[in-house]
Amino acid sequence: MKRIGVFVCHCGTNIANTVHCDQVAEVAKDFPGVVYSCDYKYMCAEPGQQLIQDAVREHNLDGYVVAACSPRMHEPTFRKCAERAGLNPYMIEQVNIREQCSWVHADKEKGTEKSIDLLRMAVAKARKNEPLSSSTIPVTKRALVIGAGIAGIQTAIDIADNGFQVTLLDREHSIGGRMAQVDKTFPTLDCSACILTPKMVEAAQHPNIEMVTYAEVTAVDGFVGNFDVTIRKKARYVDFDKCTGCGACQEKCPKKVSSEFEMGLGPRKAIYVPFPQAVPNKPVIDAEHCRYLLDGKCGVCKKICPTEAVDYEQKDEVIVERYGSIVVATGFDQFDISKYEEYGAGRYPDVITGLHLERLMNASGPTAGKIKRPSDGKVPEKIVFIKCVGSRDEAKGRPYCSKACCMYVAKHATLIKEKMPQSKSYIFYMDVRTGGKSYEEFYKRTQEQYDGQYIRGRVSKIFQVGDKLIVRGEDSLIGRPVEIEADLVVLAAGMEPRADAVALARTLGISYDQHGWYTEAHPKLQPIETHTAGIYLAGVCQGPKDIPESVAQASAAAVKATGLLSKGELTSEAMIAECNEAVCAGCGLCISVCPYKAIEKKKVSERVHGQMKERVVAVVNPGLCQGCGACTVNCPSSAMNINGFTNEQILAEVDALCQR
Amino acid sequence: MSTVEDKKQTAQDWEPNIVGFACNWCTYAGADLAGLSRMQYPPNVKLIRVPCSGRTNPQFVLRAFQKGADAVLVAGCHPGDCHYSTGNYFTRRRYLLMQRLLEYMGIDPRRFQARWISGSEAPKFRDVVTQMSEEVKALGPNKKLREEL
Amino acid sequence: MKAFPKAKLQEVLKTLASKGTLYVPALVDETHRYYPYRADIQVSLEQNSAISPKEIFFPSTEKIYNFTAYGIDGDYEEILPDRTACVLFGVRSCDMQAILCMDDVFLTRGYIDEYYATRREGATIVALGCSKAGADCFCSSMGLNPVEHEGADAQLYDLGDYYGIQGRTEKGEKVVEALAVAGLLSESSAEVLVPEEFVLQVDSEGIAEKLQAMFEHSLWDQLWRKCINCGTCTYLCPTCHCFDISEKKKNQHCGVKIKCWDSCMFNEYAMMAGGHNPRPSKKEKVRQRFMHKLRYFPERYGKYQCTGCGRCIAKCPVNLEITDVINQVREAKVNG
Amino acid sequence: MNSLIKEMQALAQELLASGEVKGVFGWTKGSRWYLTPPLFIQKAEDAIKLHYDEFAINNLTSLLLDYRNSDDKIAIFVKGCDSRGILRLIQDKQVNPEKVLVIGLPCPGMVDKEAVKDQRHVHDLPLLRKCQECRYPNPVLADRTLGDVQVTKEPGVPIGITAERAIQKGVGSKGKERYQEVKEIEALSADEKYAFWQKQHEKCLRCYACRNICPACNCRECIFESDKKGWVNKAATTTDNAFFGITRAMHVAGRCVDCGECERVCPAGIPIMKINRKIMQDIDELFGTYDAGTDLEEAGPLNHFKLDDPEEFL
Repeated sequence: MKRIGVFVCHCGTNIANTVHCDQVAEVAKDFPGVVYSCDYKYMCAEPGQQLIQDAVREHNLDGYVVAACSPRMHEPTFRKCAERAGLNPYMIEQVNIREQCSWVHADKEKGTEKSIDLLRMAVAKARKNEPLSSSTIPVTKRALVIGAGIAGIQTAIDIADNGFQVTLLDREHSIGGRMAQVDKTFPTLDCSACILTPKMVEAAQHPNIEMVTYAEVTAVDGFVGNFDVTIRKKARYVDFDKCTGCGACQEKCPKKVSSEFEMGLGPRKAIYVPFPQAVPNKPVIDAEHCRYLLDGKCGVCKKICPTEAVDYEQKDEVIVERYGSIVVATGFDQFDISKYEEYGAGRYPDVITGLHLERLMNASGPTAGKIKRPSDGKVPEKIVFIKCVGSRDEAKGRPYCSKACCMYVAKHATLIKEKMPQSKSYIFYMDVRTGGKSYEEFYKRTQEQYDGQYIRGRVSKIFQVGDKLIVRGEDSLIGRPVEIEADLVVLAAGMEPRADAVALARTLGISYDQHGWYTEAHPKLQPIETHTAGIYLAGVCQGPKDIPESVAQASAAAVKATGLLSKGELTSEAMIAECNEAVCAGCGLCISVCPYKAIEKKKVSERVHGQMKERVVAVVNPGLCQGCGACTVNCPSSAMNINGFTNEQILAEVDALCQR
Repeated sequence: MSTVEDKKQTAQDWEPNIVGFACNWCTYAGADLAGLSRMQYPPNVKLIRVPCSGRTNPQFVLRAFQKGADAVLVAGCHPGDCHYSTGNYFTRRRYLLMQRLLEYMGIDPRRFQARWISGSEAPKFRDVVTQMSEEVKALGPNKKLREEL
Repeated sequence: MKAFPKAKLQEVLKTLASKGTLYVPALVDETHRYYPYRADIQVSLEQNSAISPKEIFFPSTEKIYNFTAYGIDGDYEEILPDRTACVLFGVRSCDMQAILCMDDVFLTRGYIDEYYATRREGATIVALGCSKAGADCFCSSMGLNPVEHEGADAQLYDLGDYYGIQGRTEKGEKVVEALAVAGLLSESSAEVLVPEEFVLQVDSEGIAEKLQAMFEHSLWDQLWRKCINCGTCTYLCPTCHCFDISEKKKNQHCGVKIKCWDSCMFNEYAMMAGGHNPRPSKKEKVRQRFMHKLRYFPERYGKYQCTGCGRCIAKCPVNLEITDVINQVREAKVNG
Repeated sequence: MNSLIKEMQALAQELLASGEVKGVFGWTKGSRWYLTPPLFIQKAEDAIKLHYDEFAINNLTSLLLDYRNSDDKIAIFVKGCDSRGILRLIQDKQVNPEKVLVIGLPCPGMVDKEAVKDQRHVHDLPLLRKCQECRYPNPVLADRTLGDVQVTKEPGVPIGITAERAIQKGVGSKGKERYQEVKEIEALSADEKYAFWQKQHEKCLRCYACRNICPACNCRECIFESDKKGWVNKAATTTDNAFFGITRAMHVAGRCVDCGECERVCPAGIPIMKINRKIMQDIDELFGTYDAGTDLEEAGPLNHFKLDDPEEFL
């Protein structure tokens, strides 16, 4: 029989006012297992804790119960006090007779009676406490960053600066992501490449960063501290050690292909570097278009390559690497504007998106920075911008606001006025959202100094007449329909999760919302973590945001990731599930309800009628289990139990509370 | 054995004994907040702290009725708020069935309640507890499923 | 022979009920077992009861003592069953024989089970002769006479429209006398109806001796294959007497000890303290049941522990029939 | 019917002789005309004992649990309702699909043998109530079939050589009213409901026949096995019986395959299916119609959830 001590706290007058603490302590003496019981003014204070420690030694207690405030507040305190007294911290219980008793019941008799019941419950539970300890799991001191846009690059740099190895992985063959396609950035109008490329170079040259581009994650096994990630490196057909990046092959390659990077507005070759500042700045052969790889003809690039770097025999390579933590920074796709037939998107070449305009304005873009109409190359006079295309629109399944469009439309209007003073920009809007530092001032300047005409209203239809685009809408401020003959229409297409975002989420085992944005652990207090320990989020993959926020999240994700790695080992929760293998039938009902995928199956062998037989049982991974207890209820044979909240303990509590 | 132990059974000053299972992250915190705000409510509900409402096994509810509880409350976070992300979704399904099964067995629905009470809904905690105490006091002691020793 | 018309059964039962609690086989909520007599109860004497009368003397759940424990000192207070006299009416030969088997176990060989003894002494057993064999009965094969059994205090004979009655013991005489005083008895020379041949018959001669060499016989490897190891046969069987001790706590100091039925078919039945179980699988459990009925009990008490009441045959979910086992043992070839 | 029995015997004989399986579960002729109890044979020459008729009521699937540890392959004959038990055991990982050869049979509709037990021979044999309410007369899964029955996951009418005899006898005629009795109890007042169930739980002997015959009750060690586990007392008091009844219902909630065996084997005649059907009805209403043991891929209603599940606890 365990020797239990009972310590009833007065909490000054907070408890003593409406509970006879002395009477409670007195009655507790008769509870089975209680060998010492006293009450004192301030249990949590130094003298109180000293009193406890003395009593533990003097009466050689196995555990004790403190009747005081809420365990949510001082359970850690009394656990540390137990440790100092030489007890296992999980041998103690704290019962709440303050917030849930003395403060809420004025009647002193009833308050005392309830305190006695609650104390009897806690003693009944304490008698079934067992010493617990959290186990430690080794952590591989290496991080993986999936997606190498500005968020991924910033995360990788911060992790690397903290002295940890990090792999920066991207599906494209160069890092840079969306931001590389952007010409200028708001509100400073810095040239995007000028602020991005130094970071790309820094990432490329950082000793702690291993860049793995043109590669995809195909499987993630293991758990926090020990993720085994299977990576498929797509064949480049160019040996990067030999290639010097001279670009001769790109000139001579006969096969022209529409460049995805240029949003289809310009050509690229079958062997290509997507944009001049690409990192790594070496070409890759596009297997779907290269004549040699398709039907064995040509081979020009191999012939003229001075360092014989071209190697058609290269195959995809699959590697498995172990990482301690993973940061997901996979960015976004632009909303597919062809879903708006009413705007003629996809039919009229001059109805383009913001990113198309970025490429047209970009000096290294298809039109070397001159804004020309994709249809006939003429310089447009009147340009119409339409905002909230594929955002704030339930009909199209995109109810959310994409946050950055208002600012980049204002930026476009400003830049166009600067480049072509005689042009005129009309911007159809519902609202203008300028929620960033000096955003509002930037927007004011667009209206006042750059003659951006903002029309509050929706556009109902766009149709082509001759070489003009008739934009029919309404101006709700003056309540009249509006019609503009435009030379160019720019739709502010919203942000969408990557097409394969859900597939990656399933591979990683993280959750996602109904649109496909990855779900953070808590929308307000844990925007970086996910419910899967060791996996963090950065950038737009977690939801629409602009570059400053993405960079901020990137650095935050880096701190979270390195925080995990710096400890070298992970202490698991102590109050977690445990499977009684003798009773477990291996039915797997527990696995289906575990939110953390913390339960695996393992084979055990045992003697049955003299022969060794193998059977499957469930086993709990201490690194992942958070002790929620869902498995214990779904397990009919109650083989699963939670240490610290065992079935036997809760039954003892129910019995103690129901005593008459 | 001191007098406080044996409870008087006379009708009008009989007090119901209600067992509550409160999830540590939401309802228990809500109850604490009710205490911090010095709200007043009848002393009949005593909470057993569980890590998640998903830890509350229907067999605990049956055990409470068997050992003489007059009513049982199972309370946890609102679906979506669960600290363990999916705990209360399973609680919701299981107790939608259990609630109907208990009613089917003849237990008065007012004697078993499952409610979502978040960490900030202290007034709601007080109201649920008060309402339950008053209703059950009117109903009288629970004889059903009770163990006679 | 003294007799009373079947039509007057209710009055007979009323007079007997005035002497002490009268248990009669009755049908209540489609369950046919022995209930305390009430005027409106639906007495059912056509067939034997579905649940045996053993629960009258050896109830499935019985409080044996209250206990209190404070730290290391505690005490207990016995709860003996009440001593009021009772009359067990309508017991057939198979059940009467079963009661005698129970008496051997609970009252002989230096071990007296007080609880059983108290109930048994206070009881007067009025046996009832069968006129028609039930679908699963085979008491004649077990050496019993369905028409009468000498062990009863009083014996009723089925005379067609009348029930003949004969007192055998002093308690039985009192019953007959009480009925006579109530003017219910009259003389009848009608023939005693005897059941024609039994559907189920088996030759149980020498089975106990043959089983002594058959512990390892291959018969047991096949027998258990369809059994689901539930406790139906043992809980319906009038001679099964195994029990377990359990307890219920009122609060953390006091509680009550309970004696309750147990079954050799349950896994935990033969579980040793260290976790070893000499009868781990179904084969050993099924073998144990029939060995006990047909060999161990006869070796110890000189009579089969199966009285042919057929209740296990009627309700076994997989129709594992003791008559079939007896036949298989008879035909089994035993070398050496 | 005799041709079907001959086919069964031939198939069993061939399977055992070839060594493809080490044992065959089927039925055999019992000691009386209304009995066709289970049979397990291991030798080819015993195949002649196999029999099949309207009294082969037993669902043999729970007997497979004794072969959890064995590497032998076992063949088992299944009717429609039995096959759902196989699927239940496979989904609960208690039976390895490669270690069991399921042979599907057409079901002629089973007879209520308790009703005909005392007469010598009755010509129009009354159908078991569970067969009148049967919605899955055809096997939902089978490696082989006899009597040209088809395997189908959907509820339907009997197929195969005994089909029109089964339909004529009324198999599935009451399929729509299977929740009828549940509705009757739900209509009672709280006290009437309690009184009804109190009487049933009072009758319970705790012999565990309902648990041991049930394919969904496949734990290695049941919590009711011993009162050392602390859940319930071993004594058959009414409250402990109620605790057992209600807890078992919740354990098989969303897993019970509606085979009705628990109610049939209960020696005290407790209407256990009235509890299981109540839960099935609630599951259909709350989470969408779900028939356990018909689709191997679909997770049970208590093993997954939807964000927009009905909300009653706000």
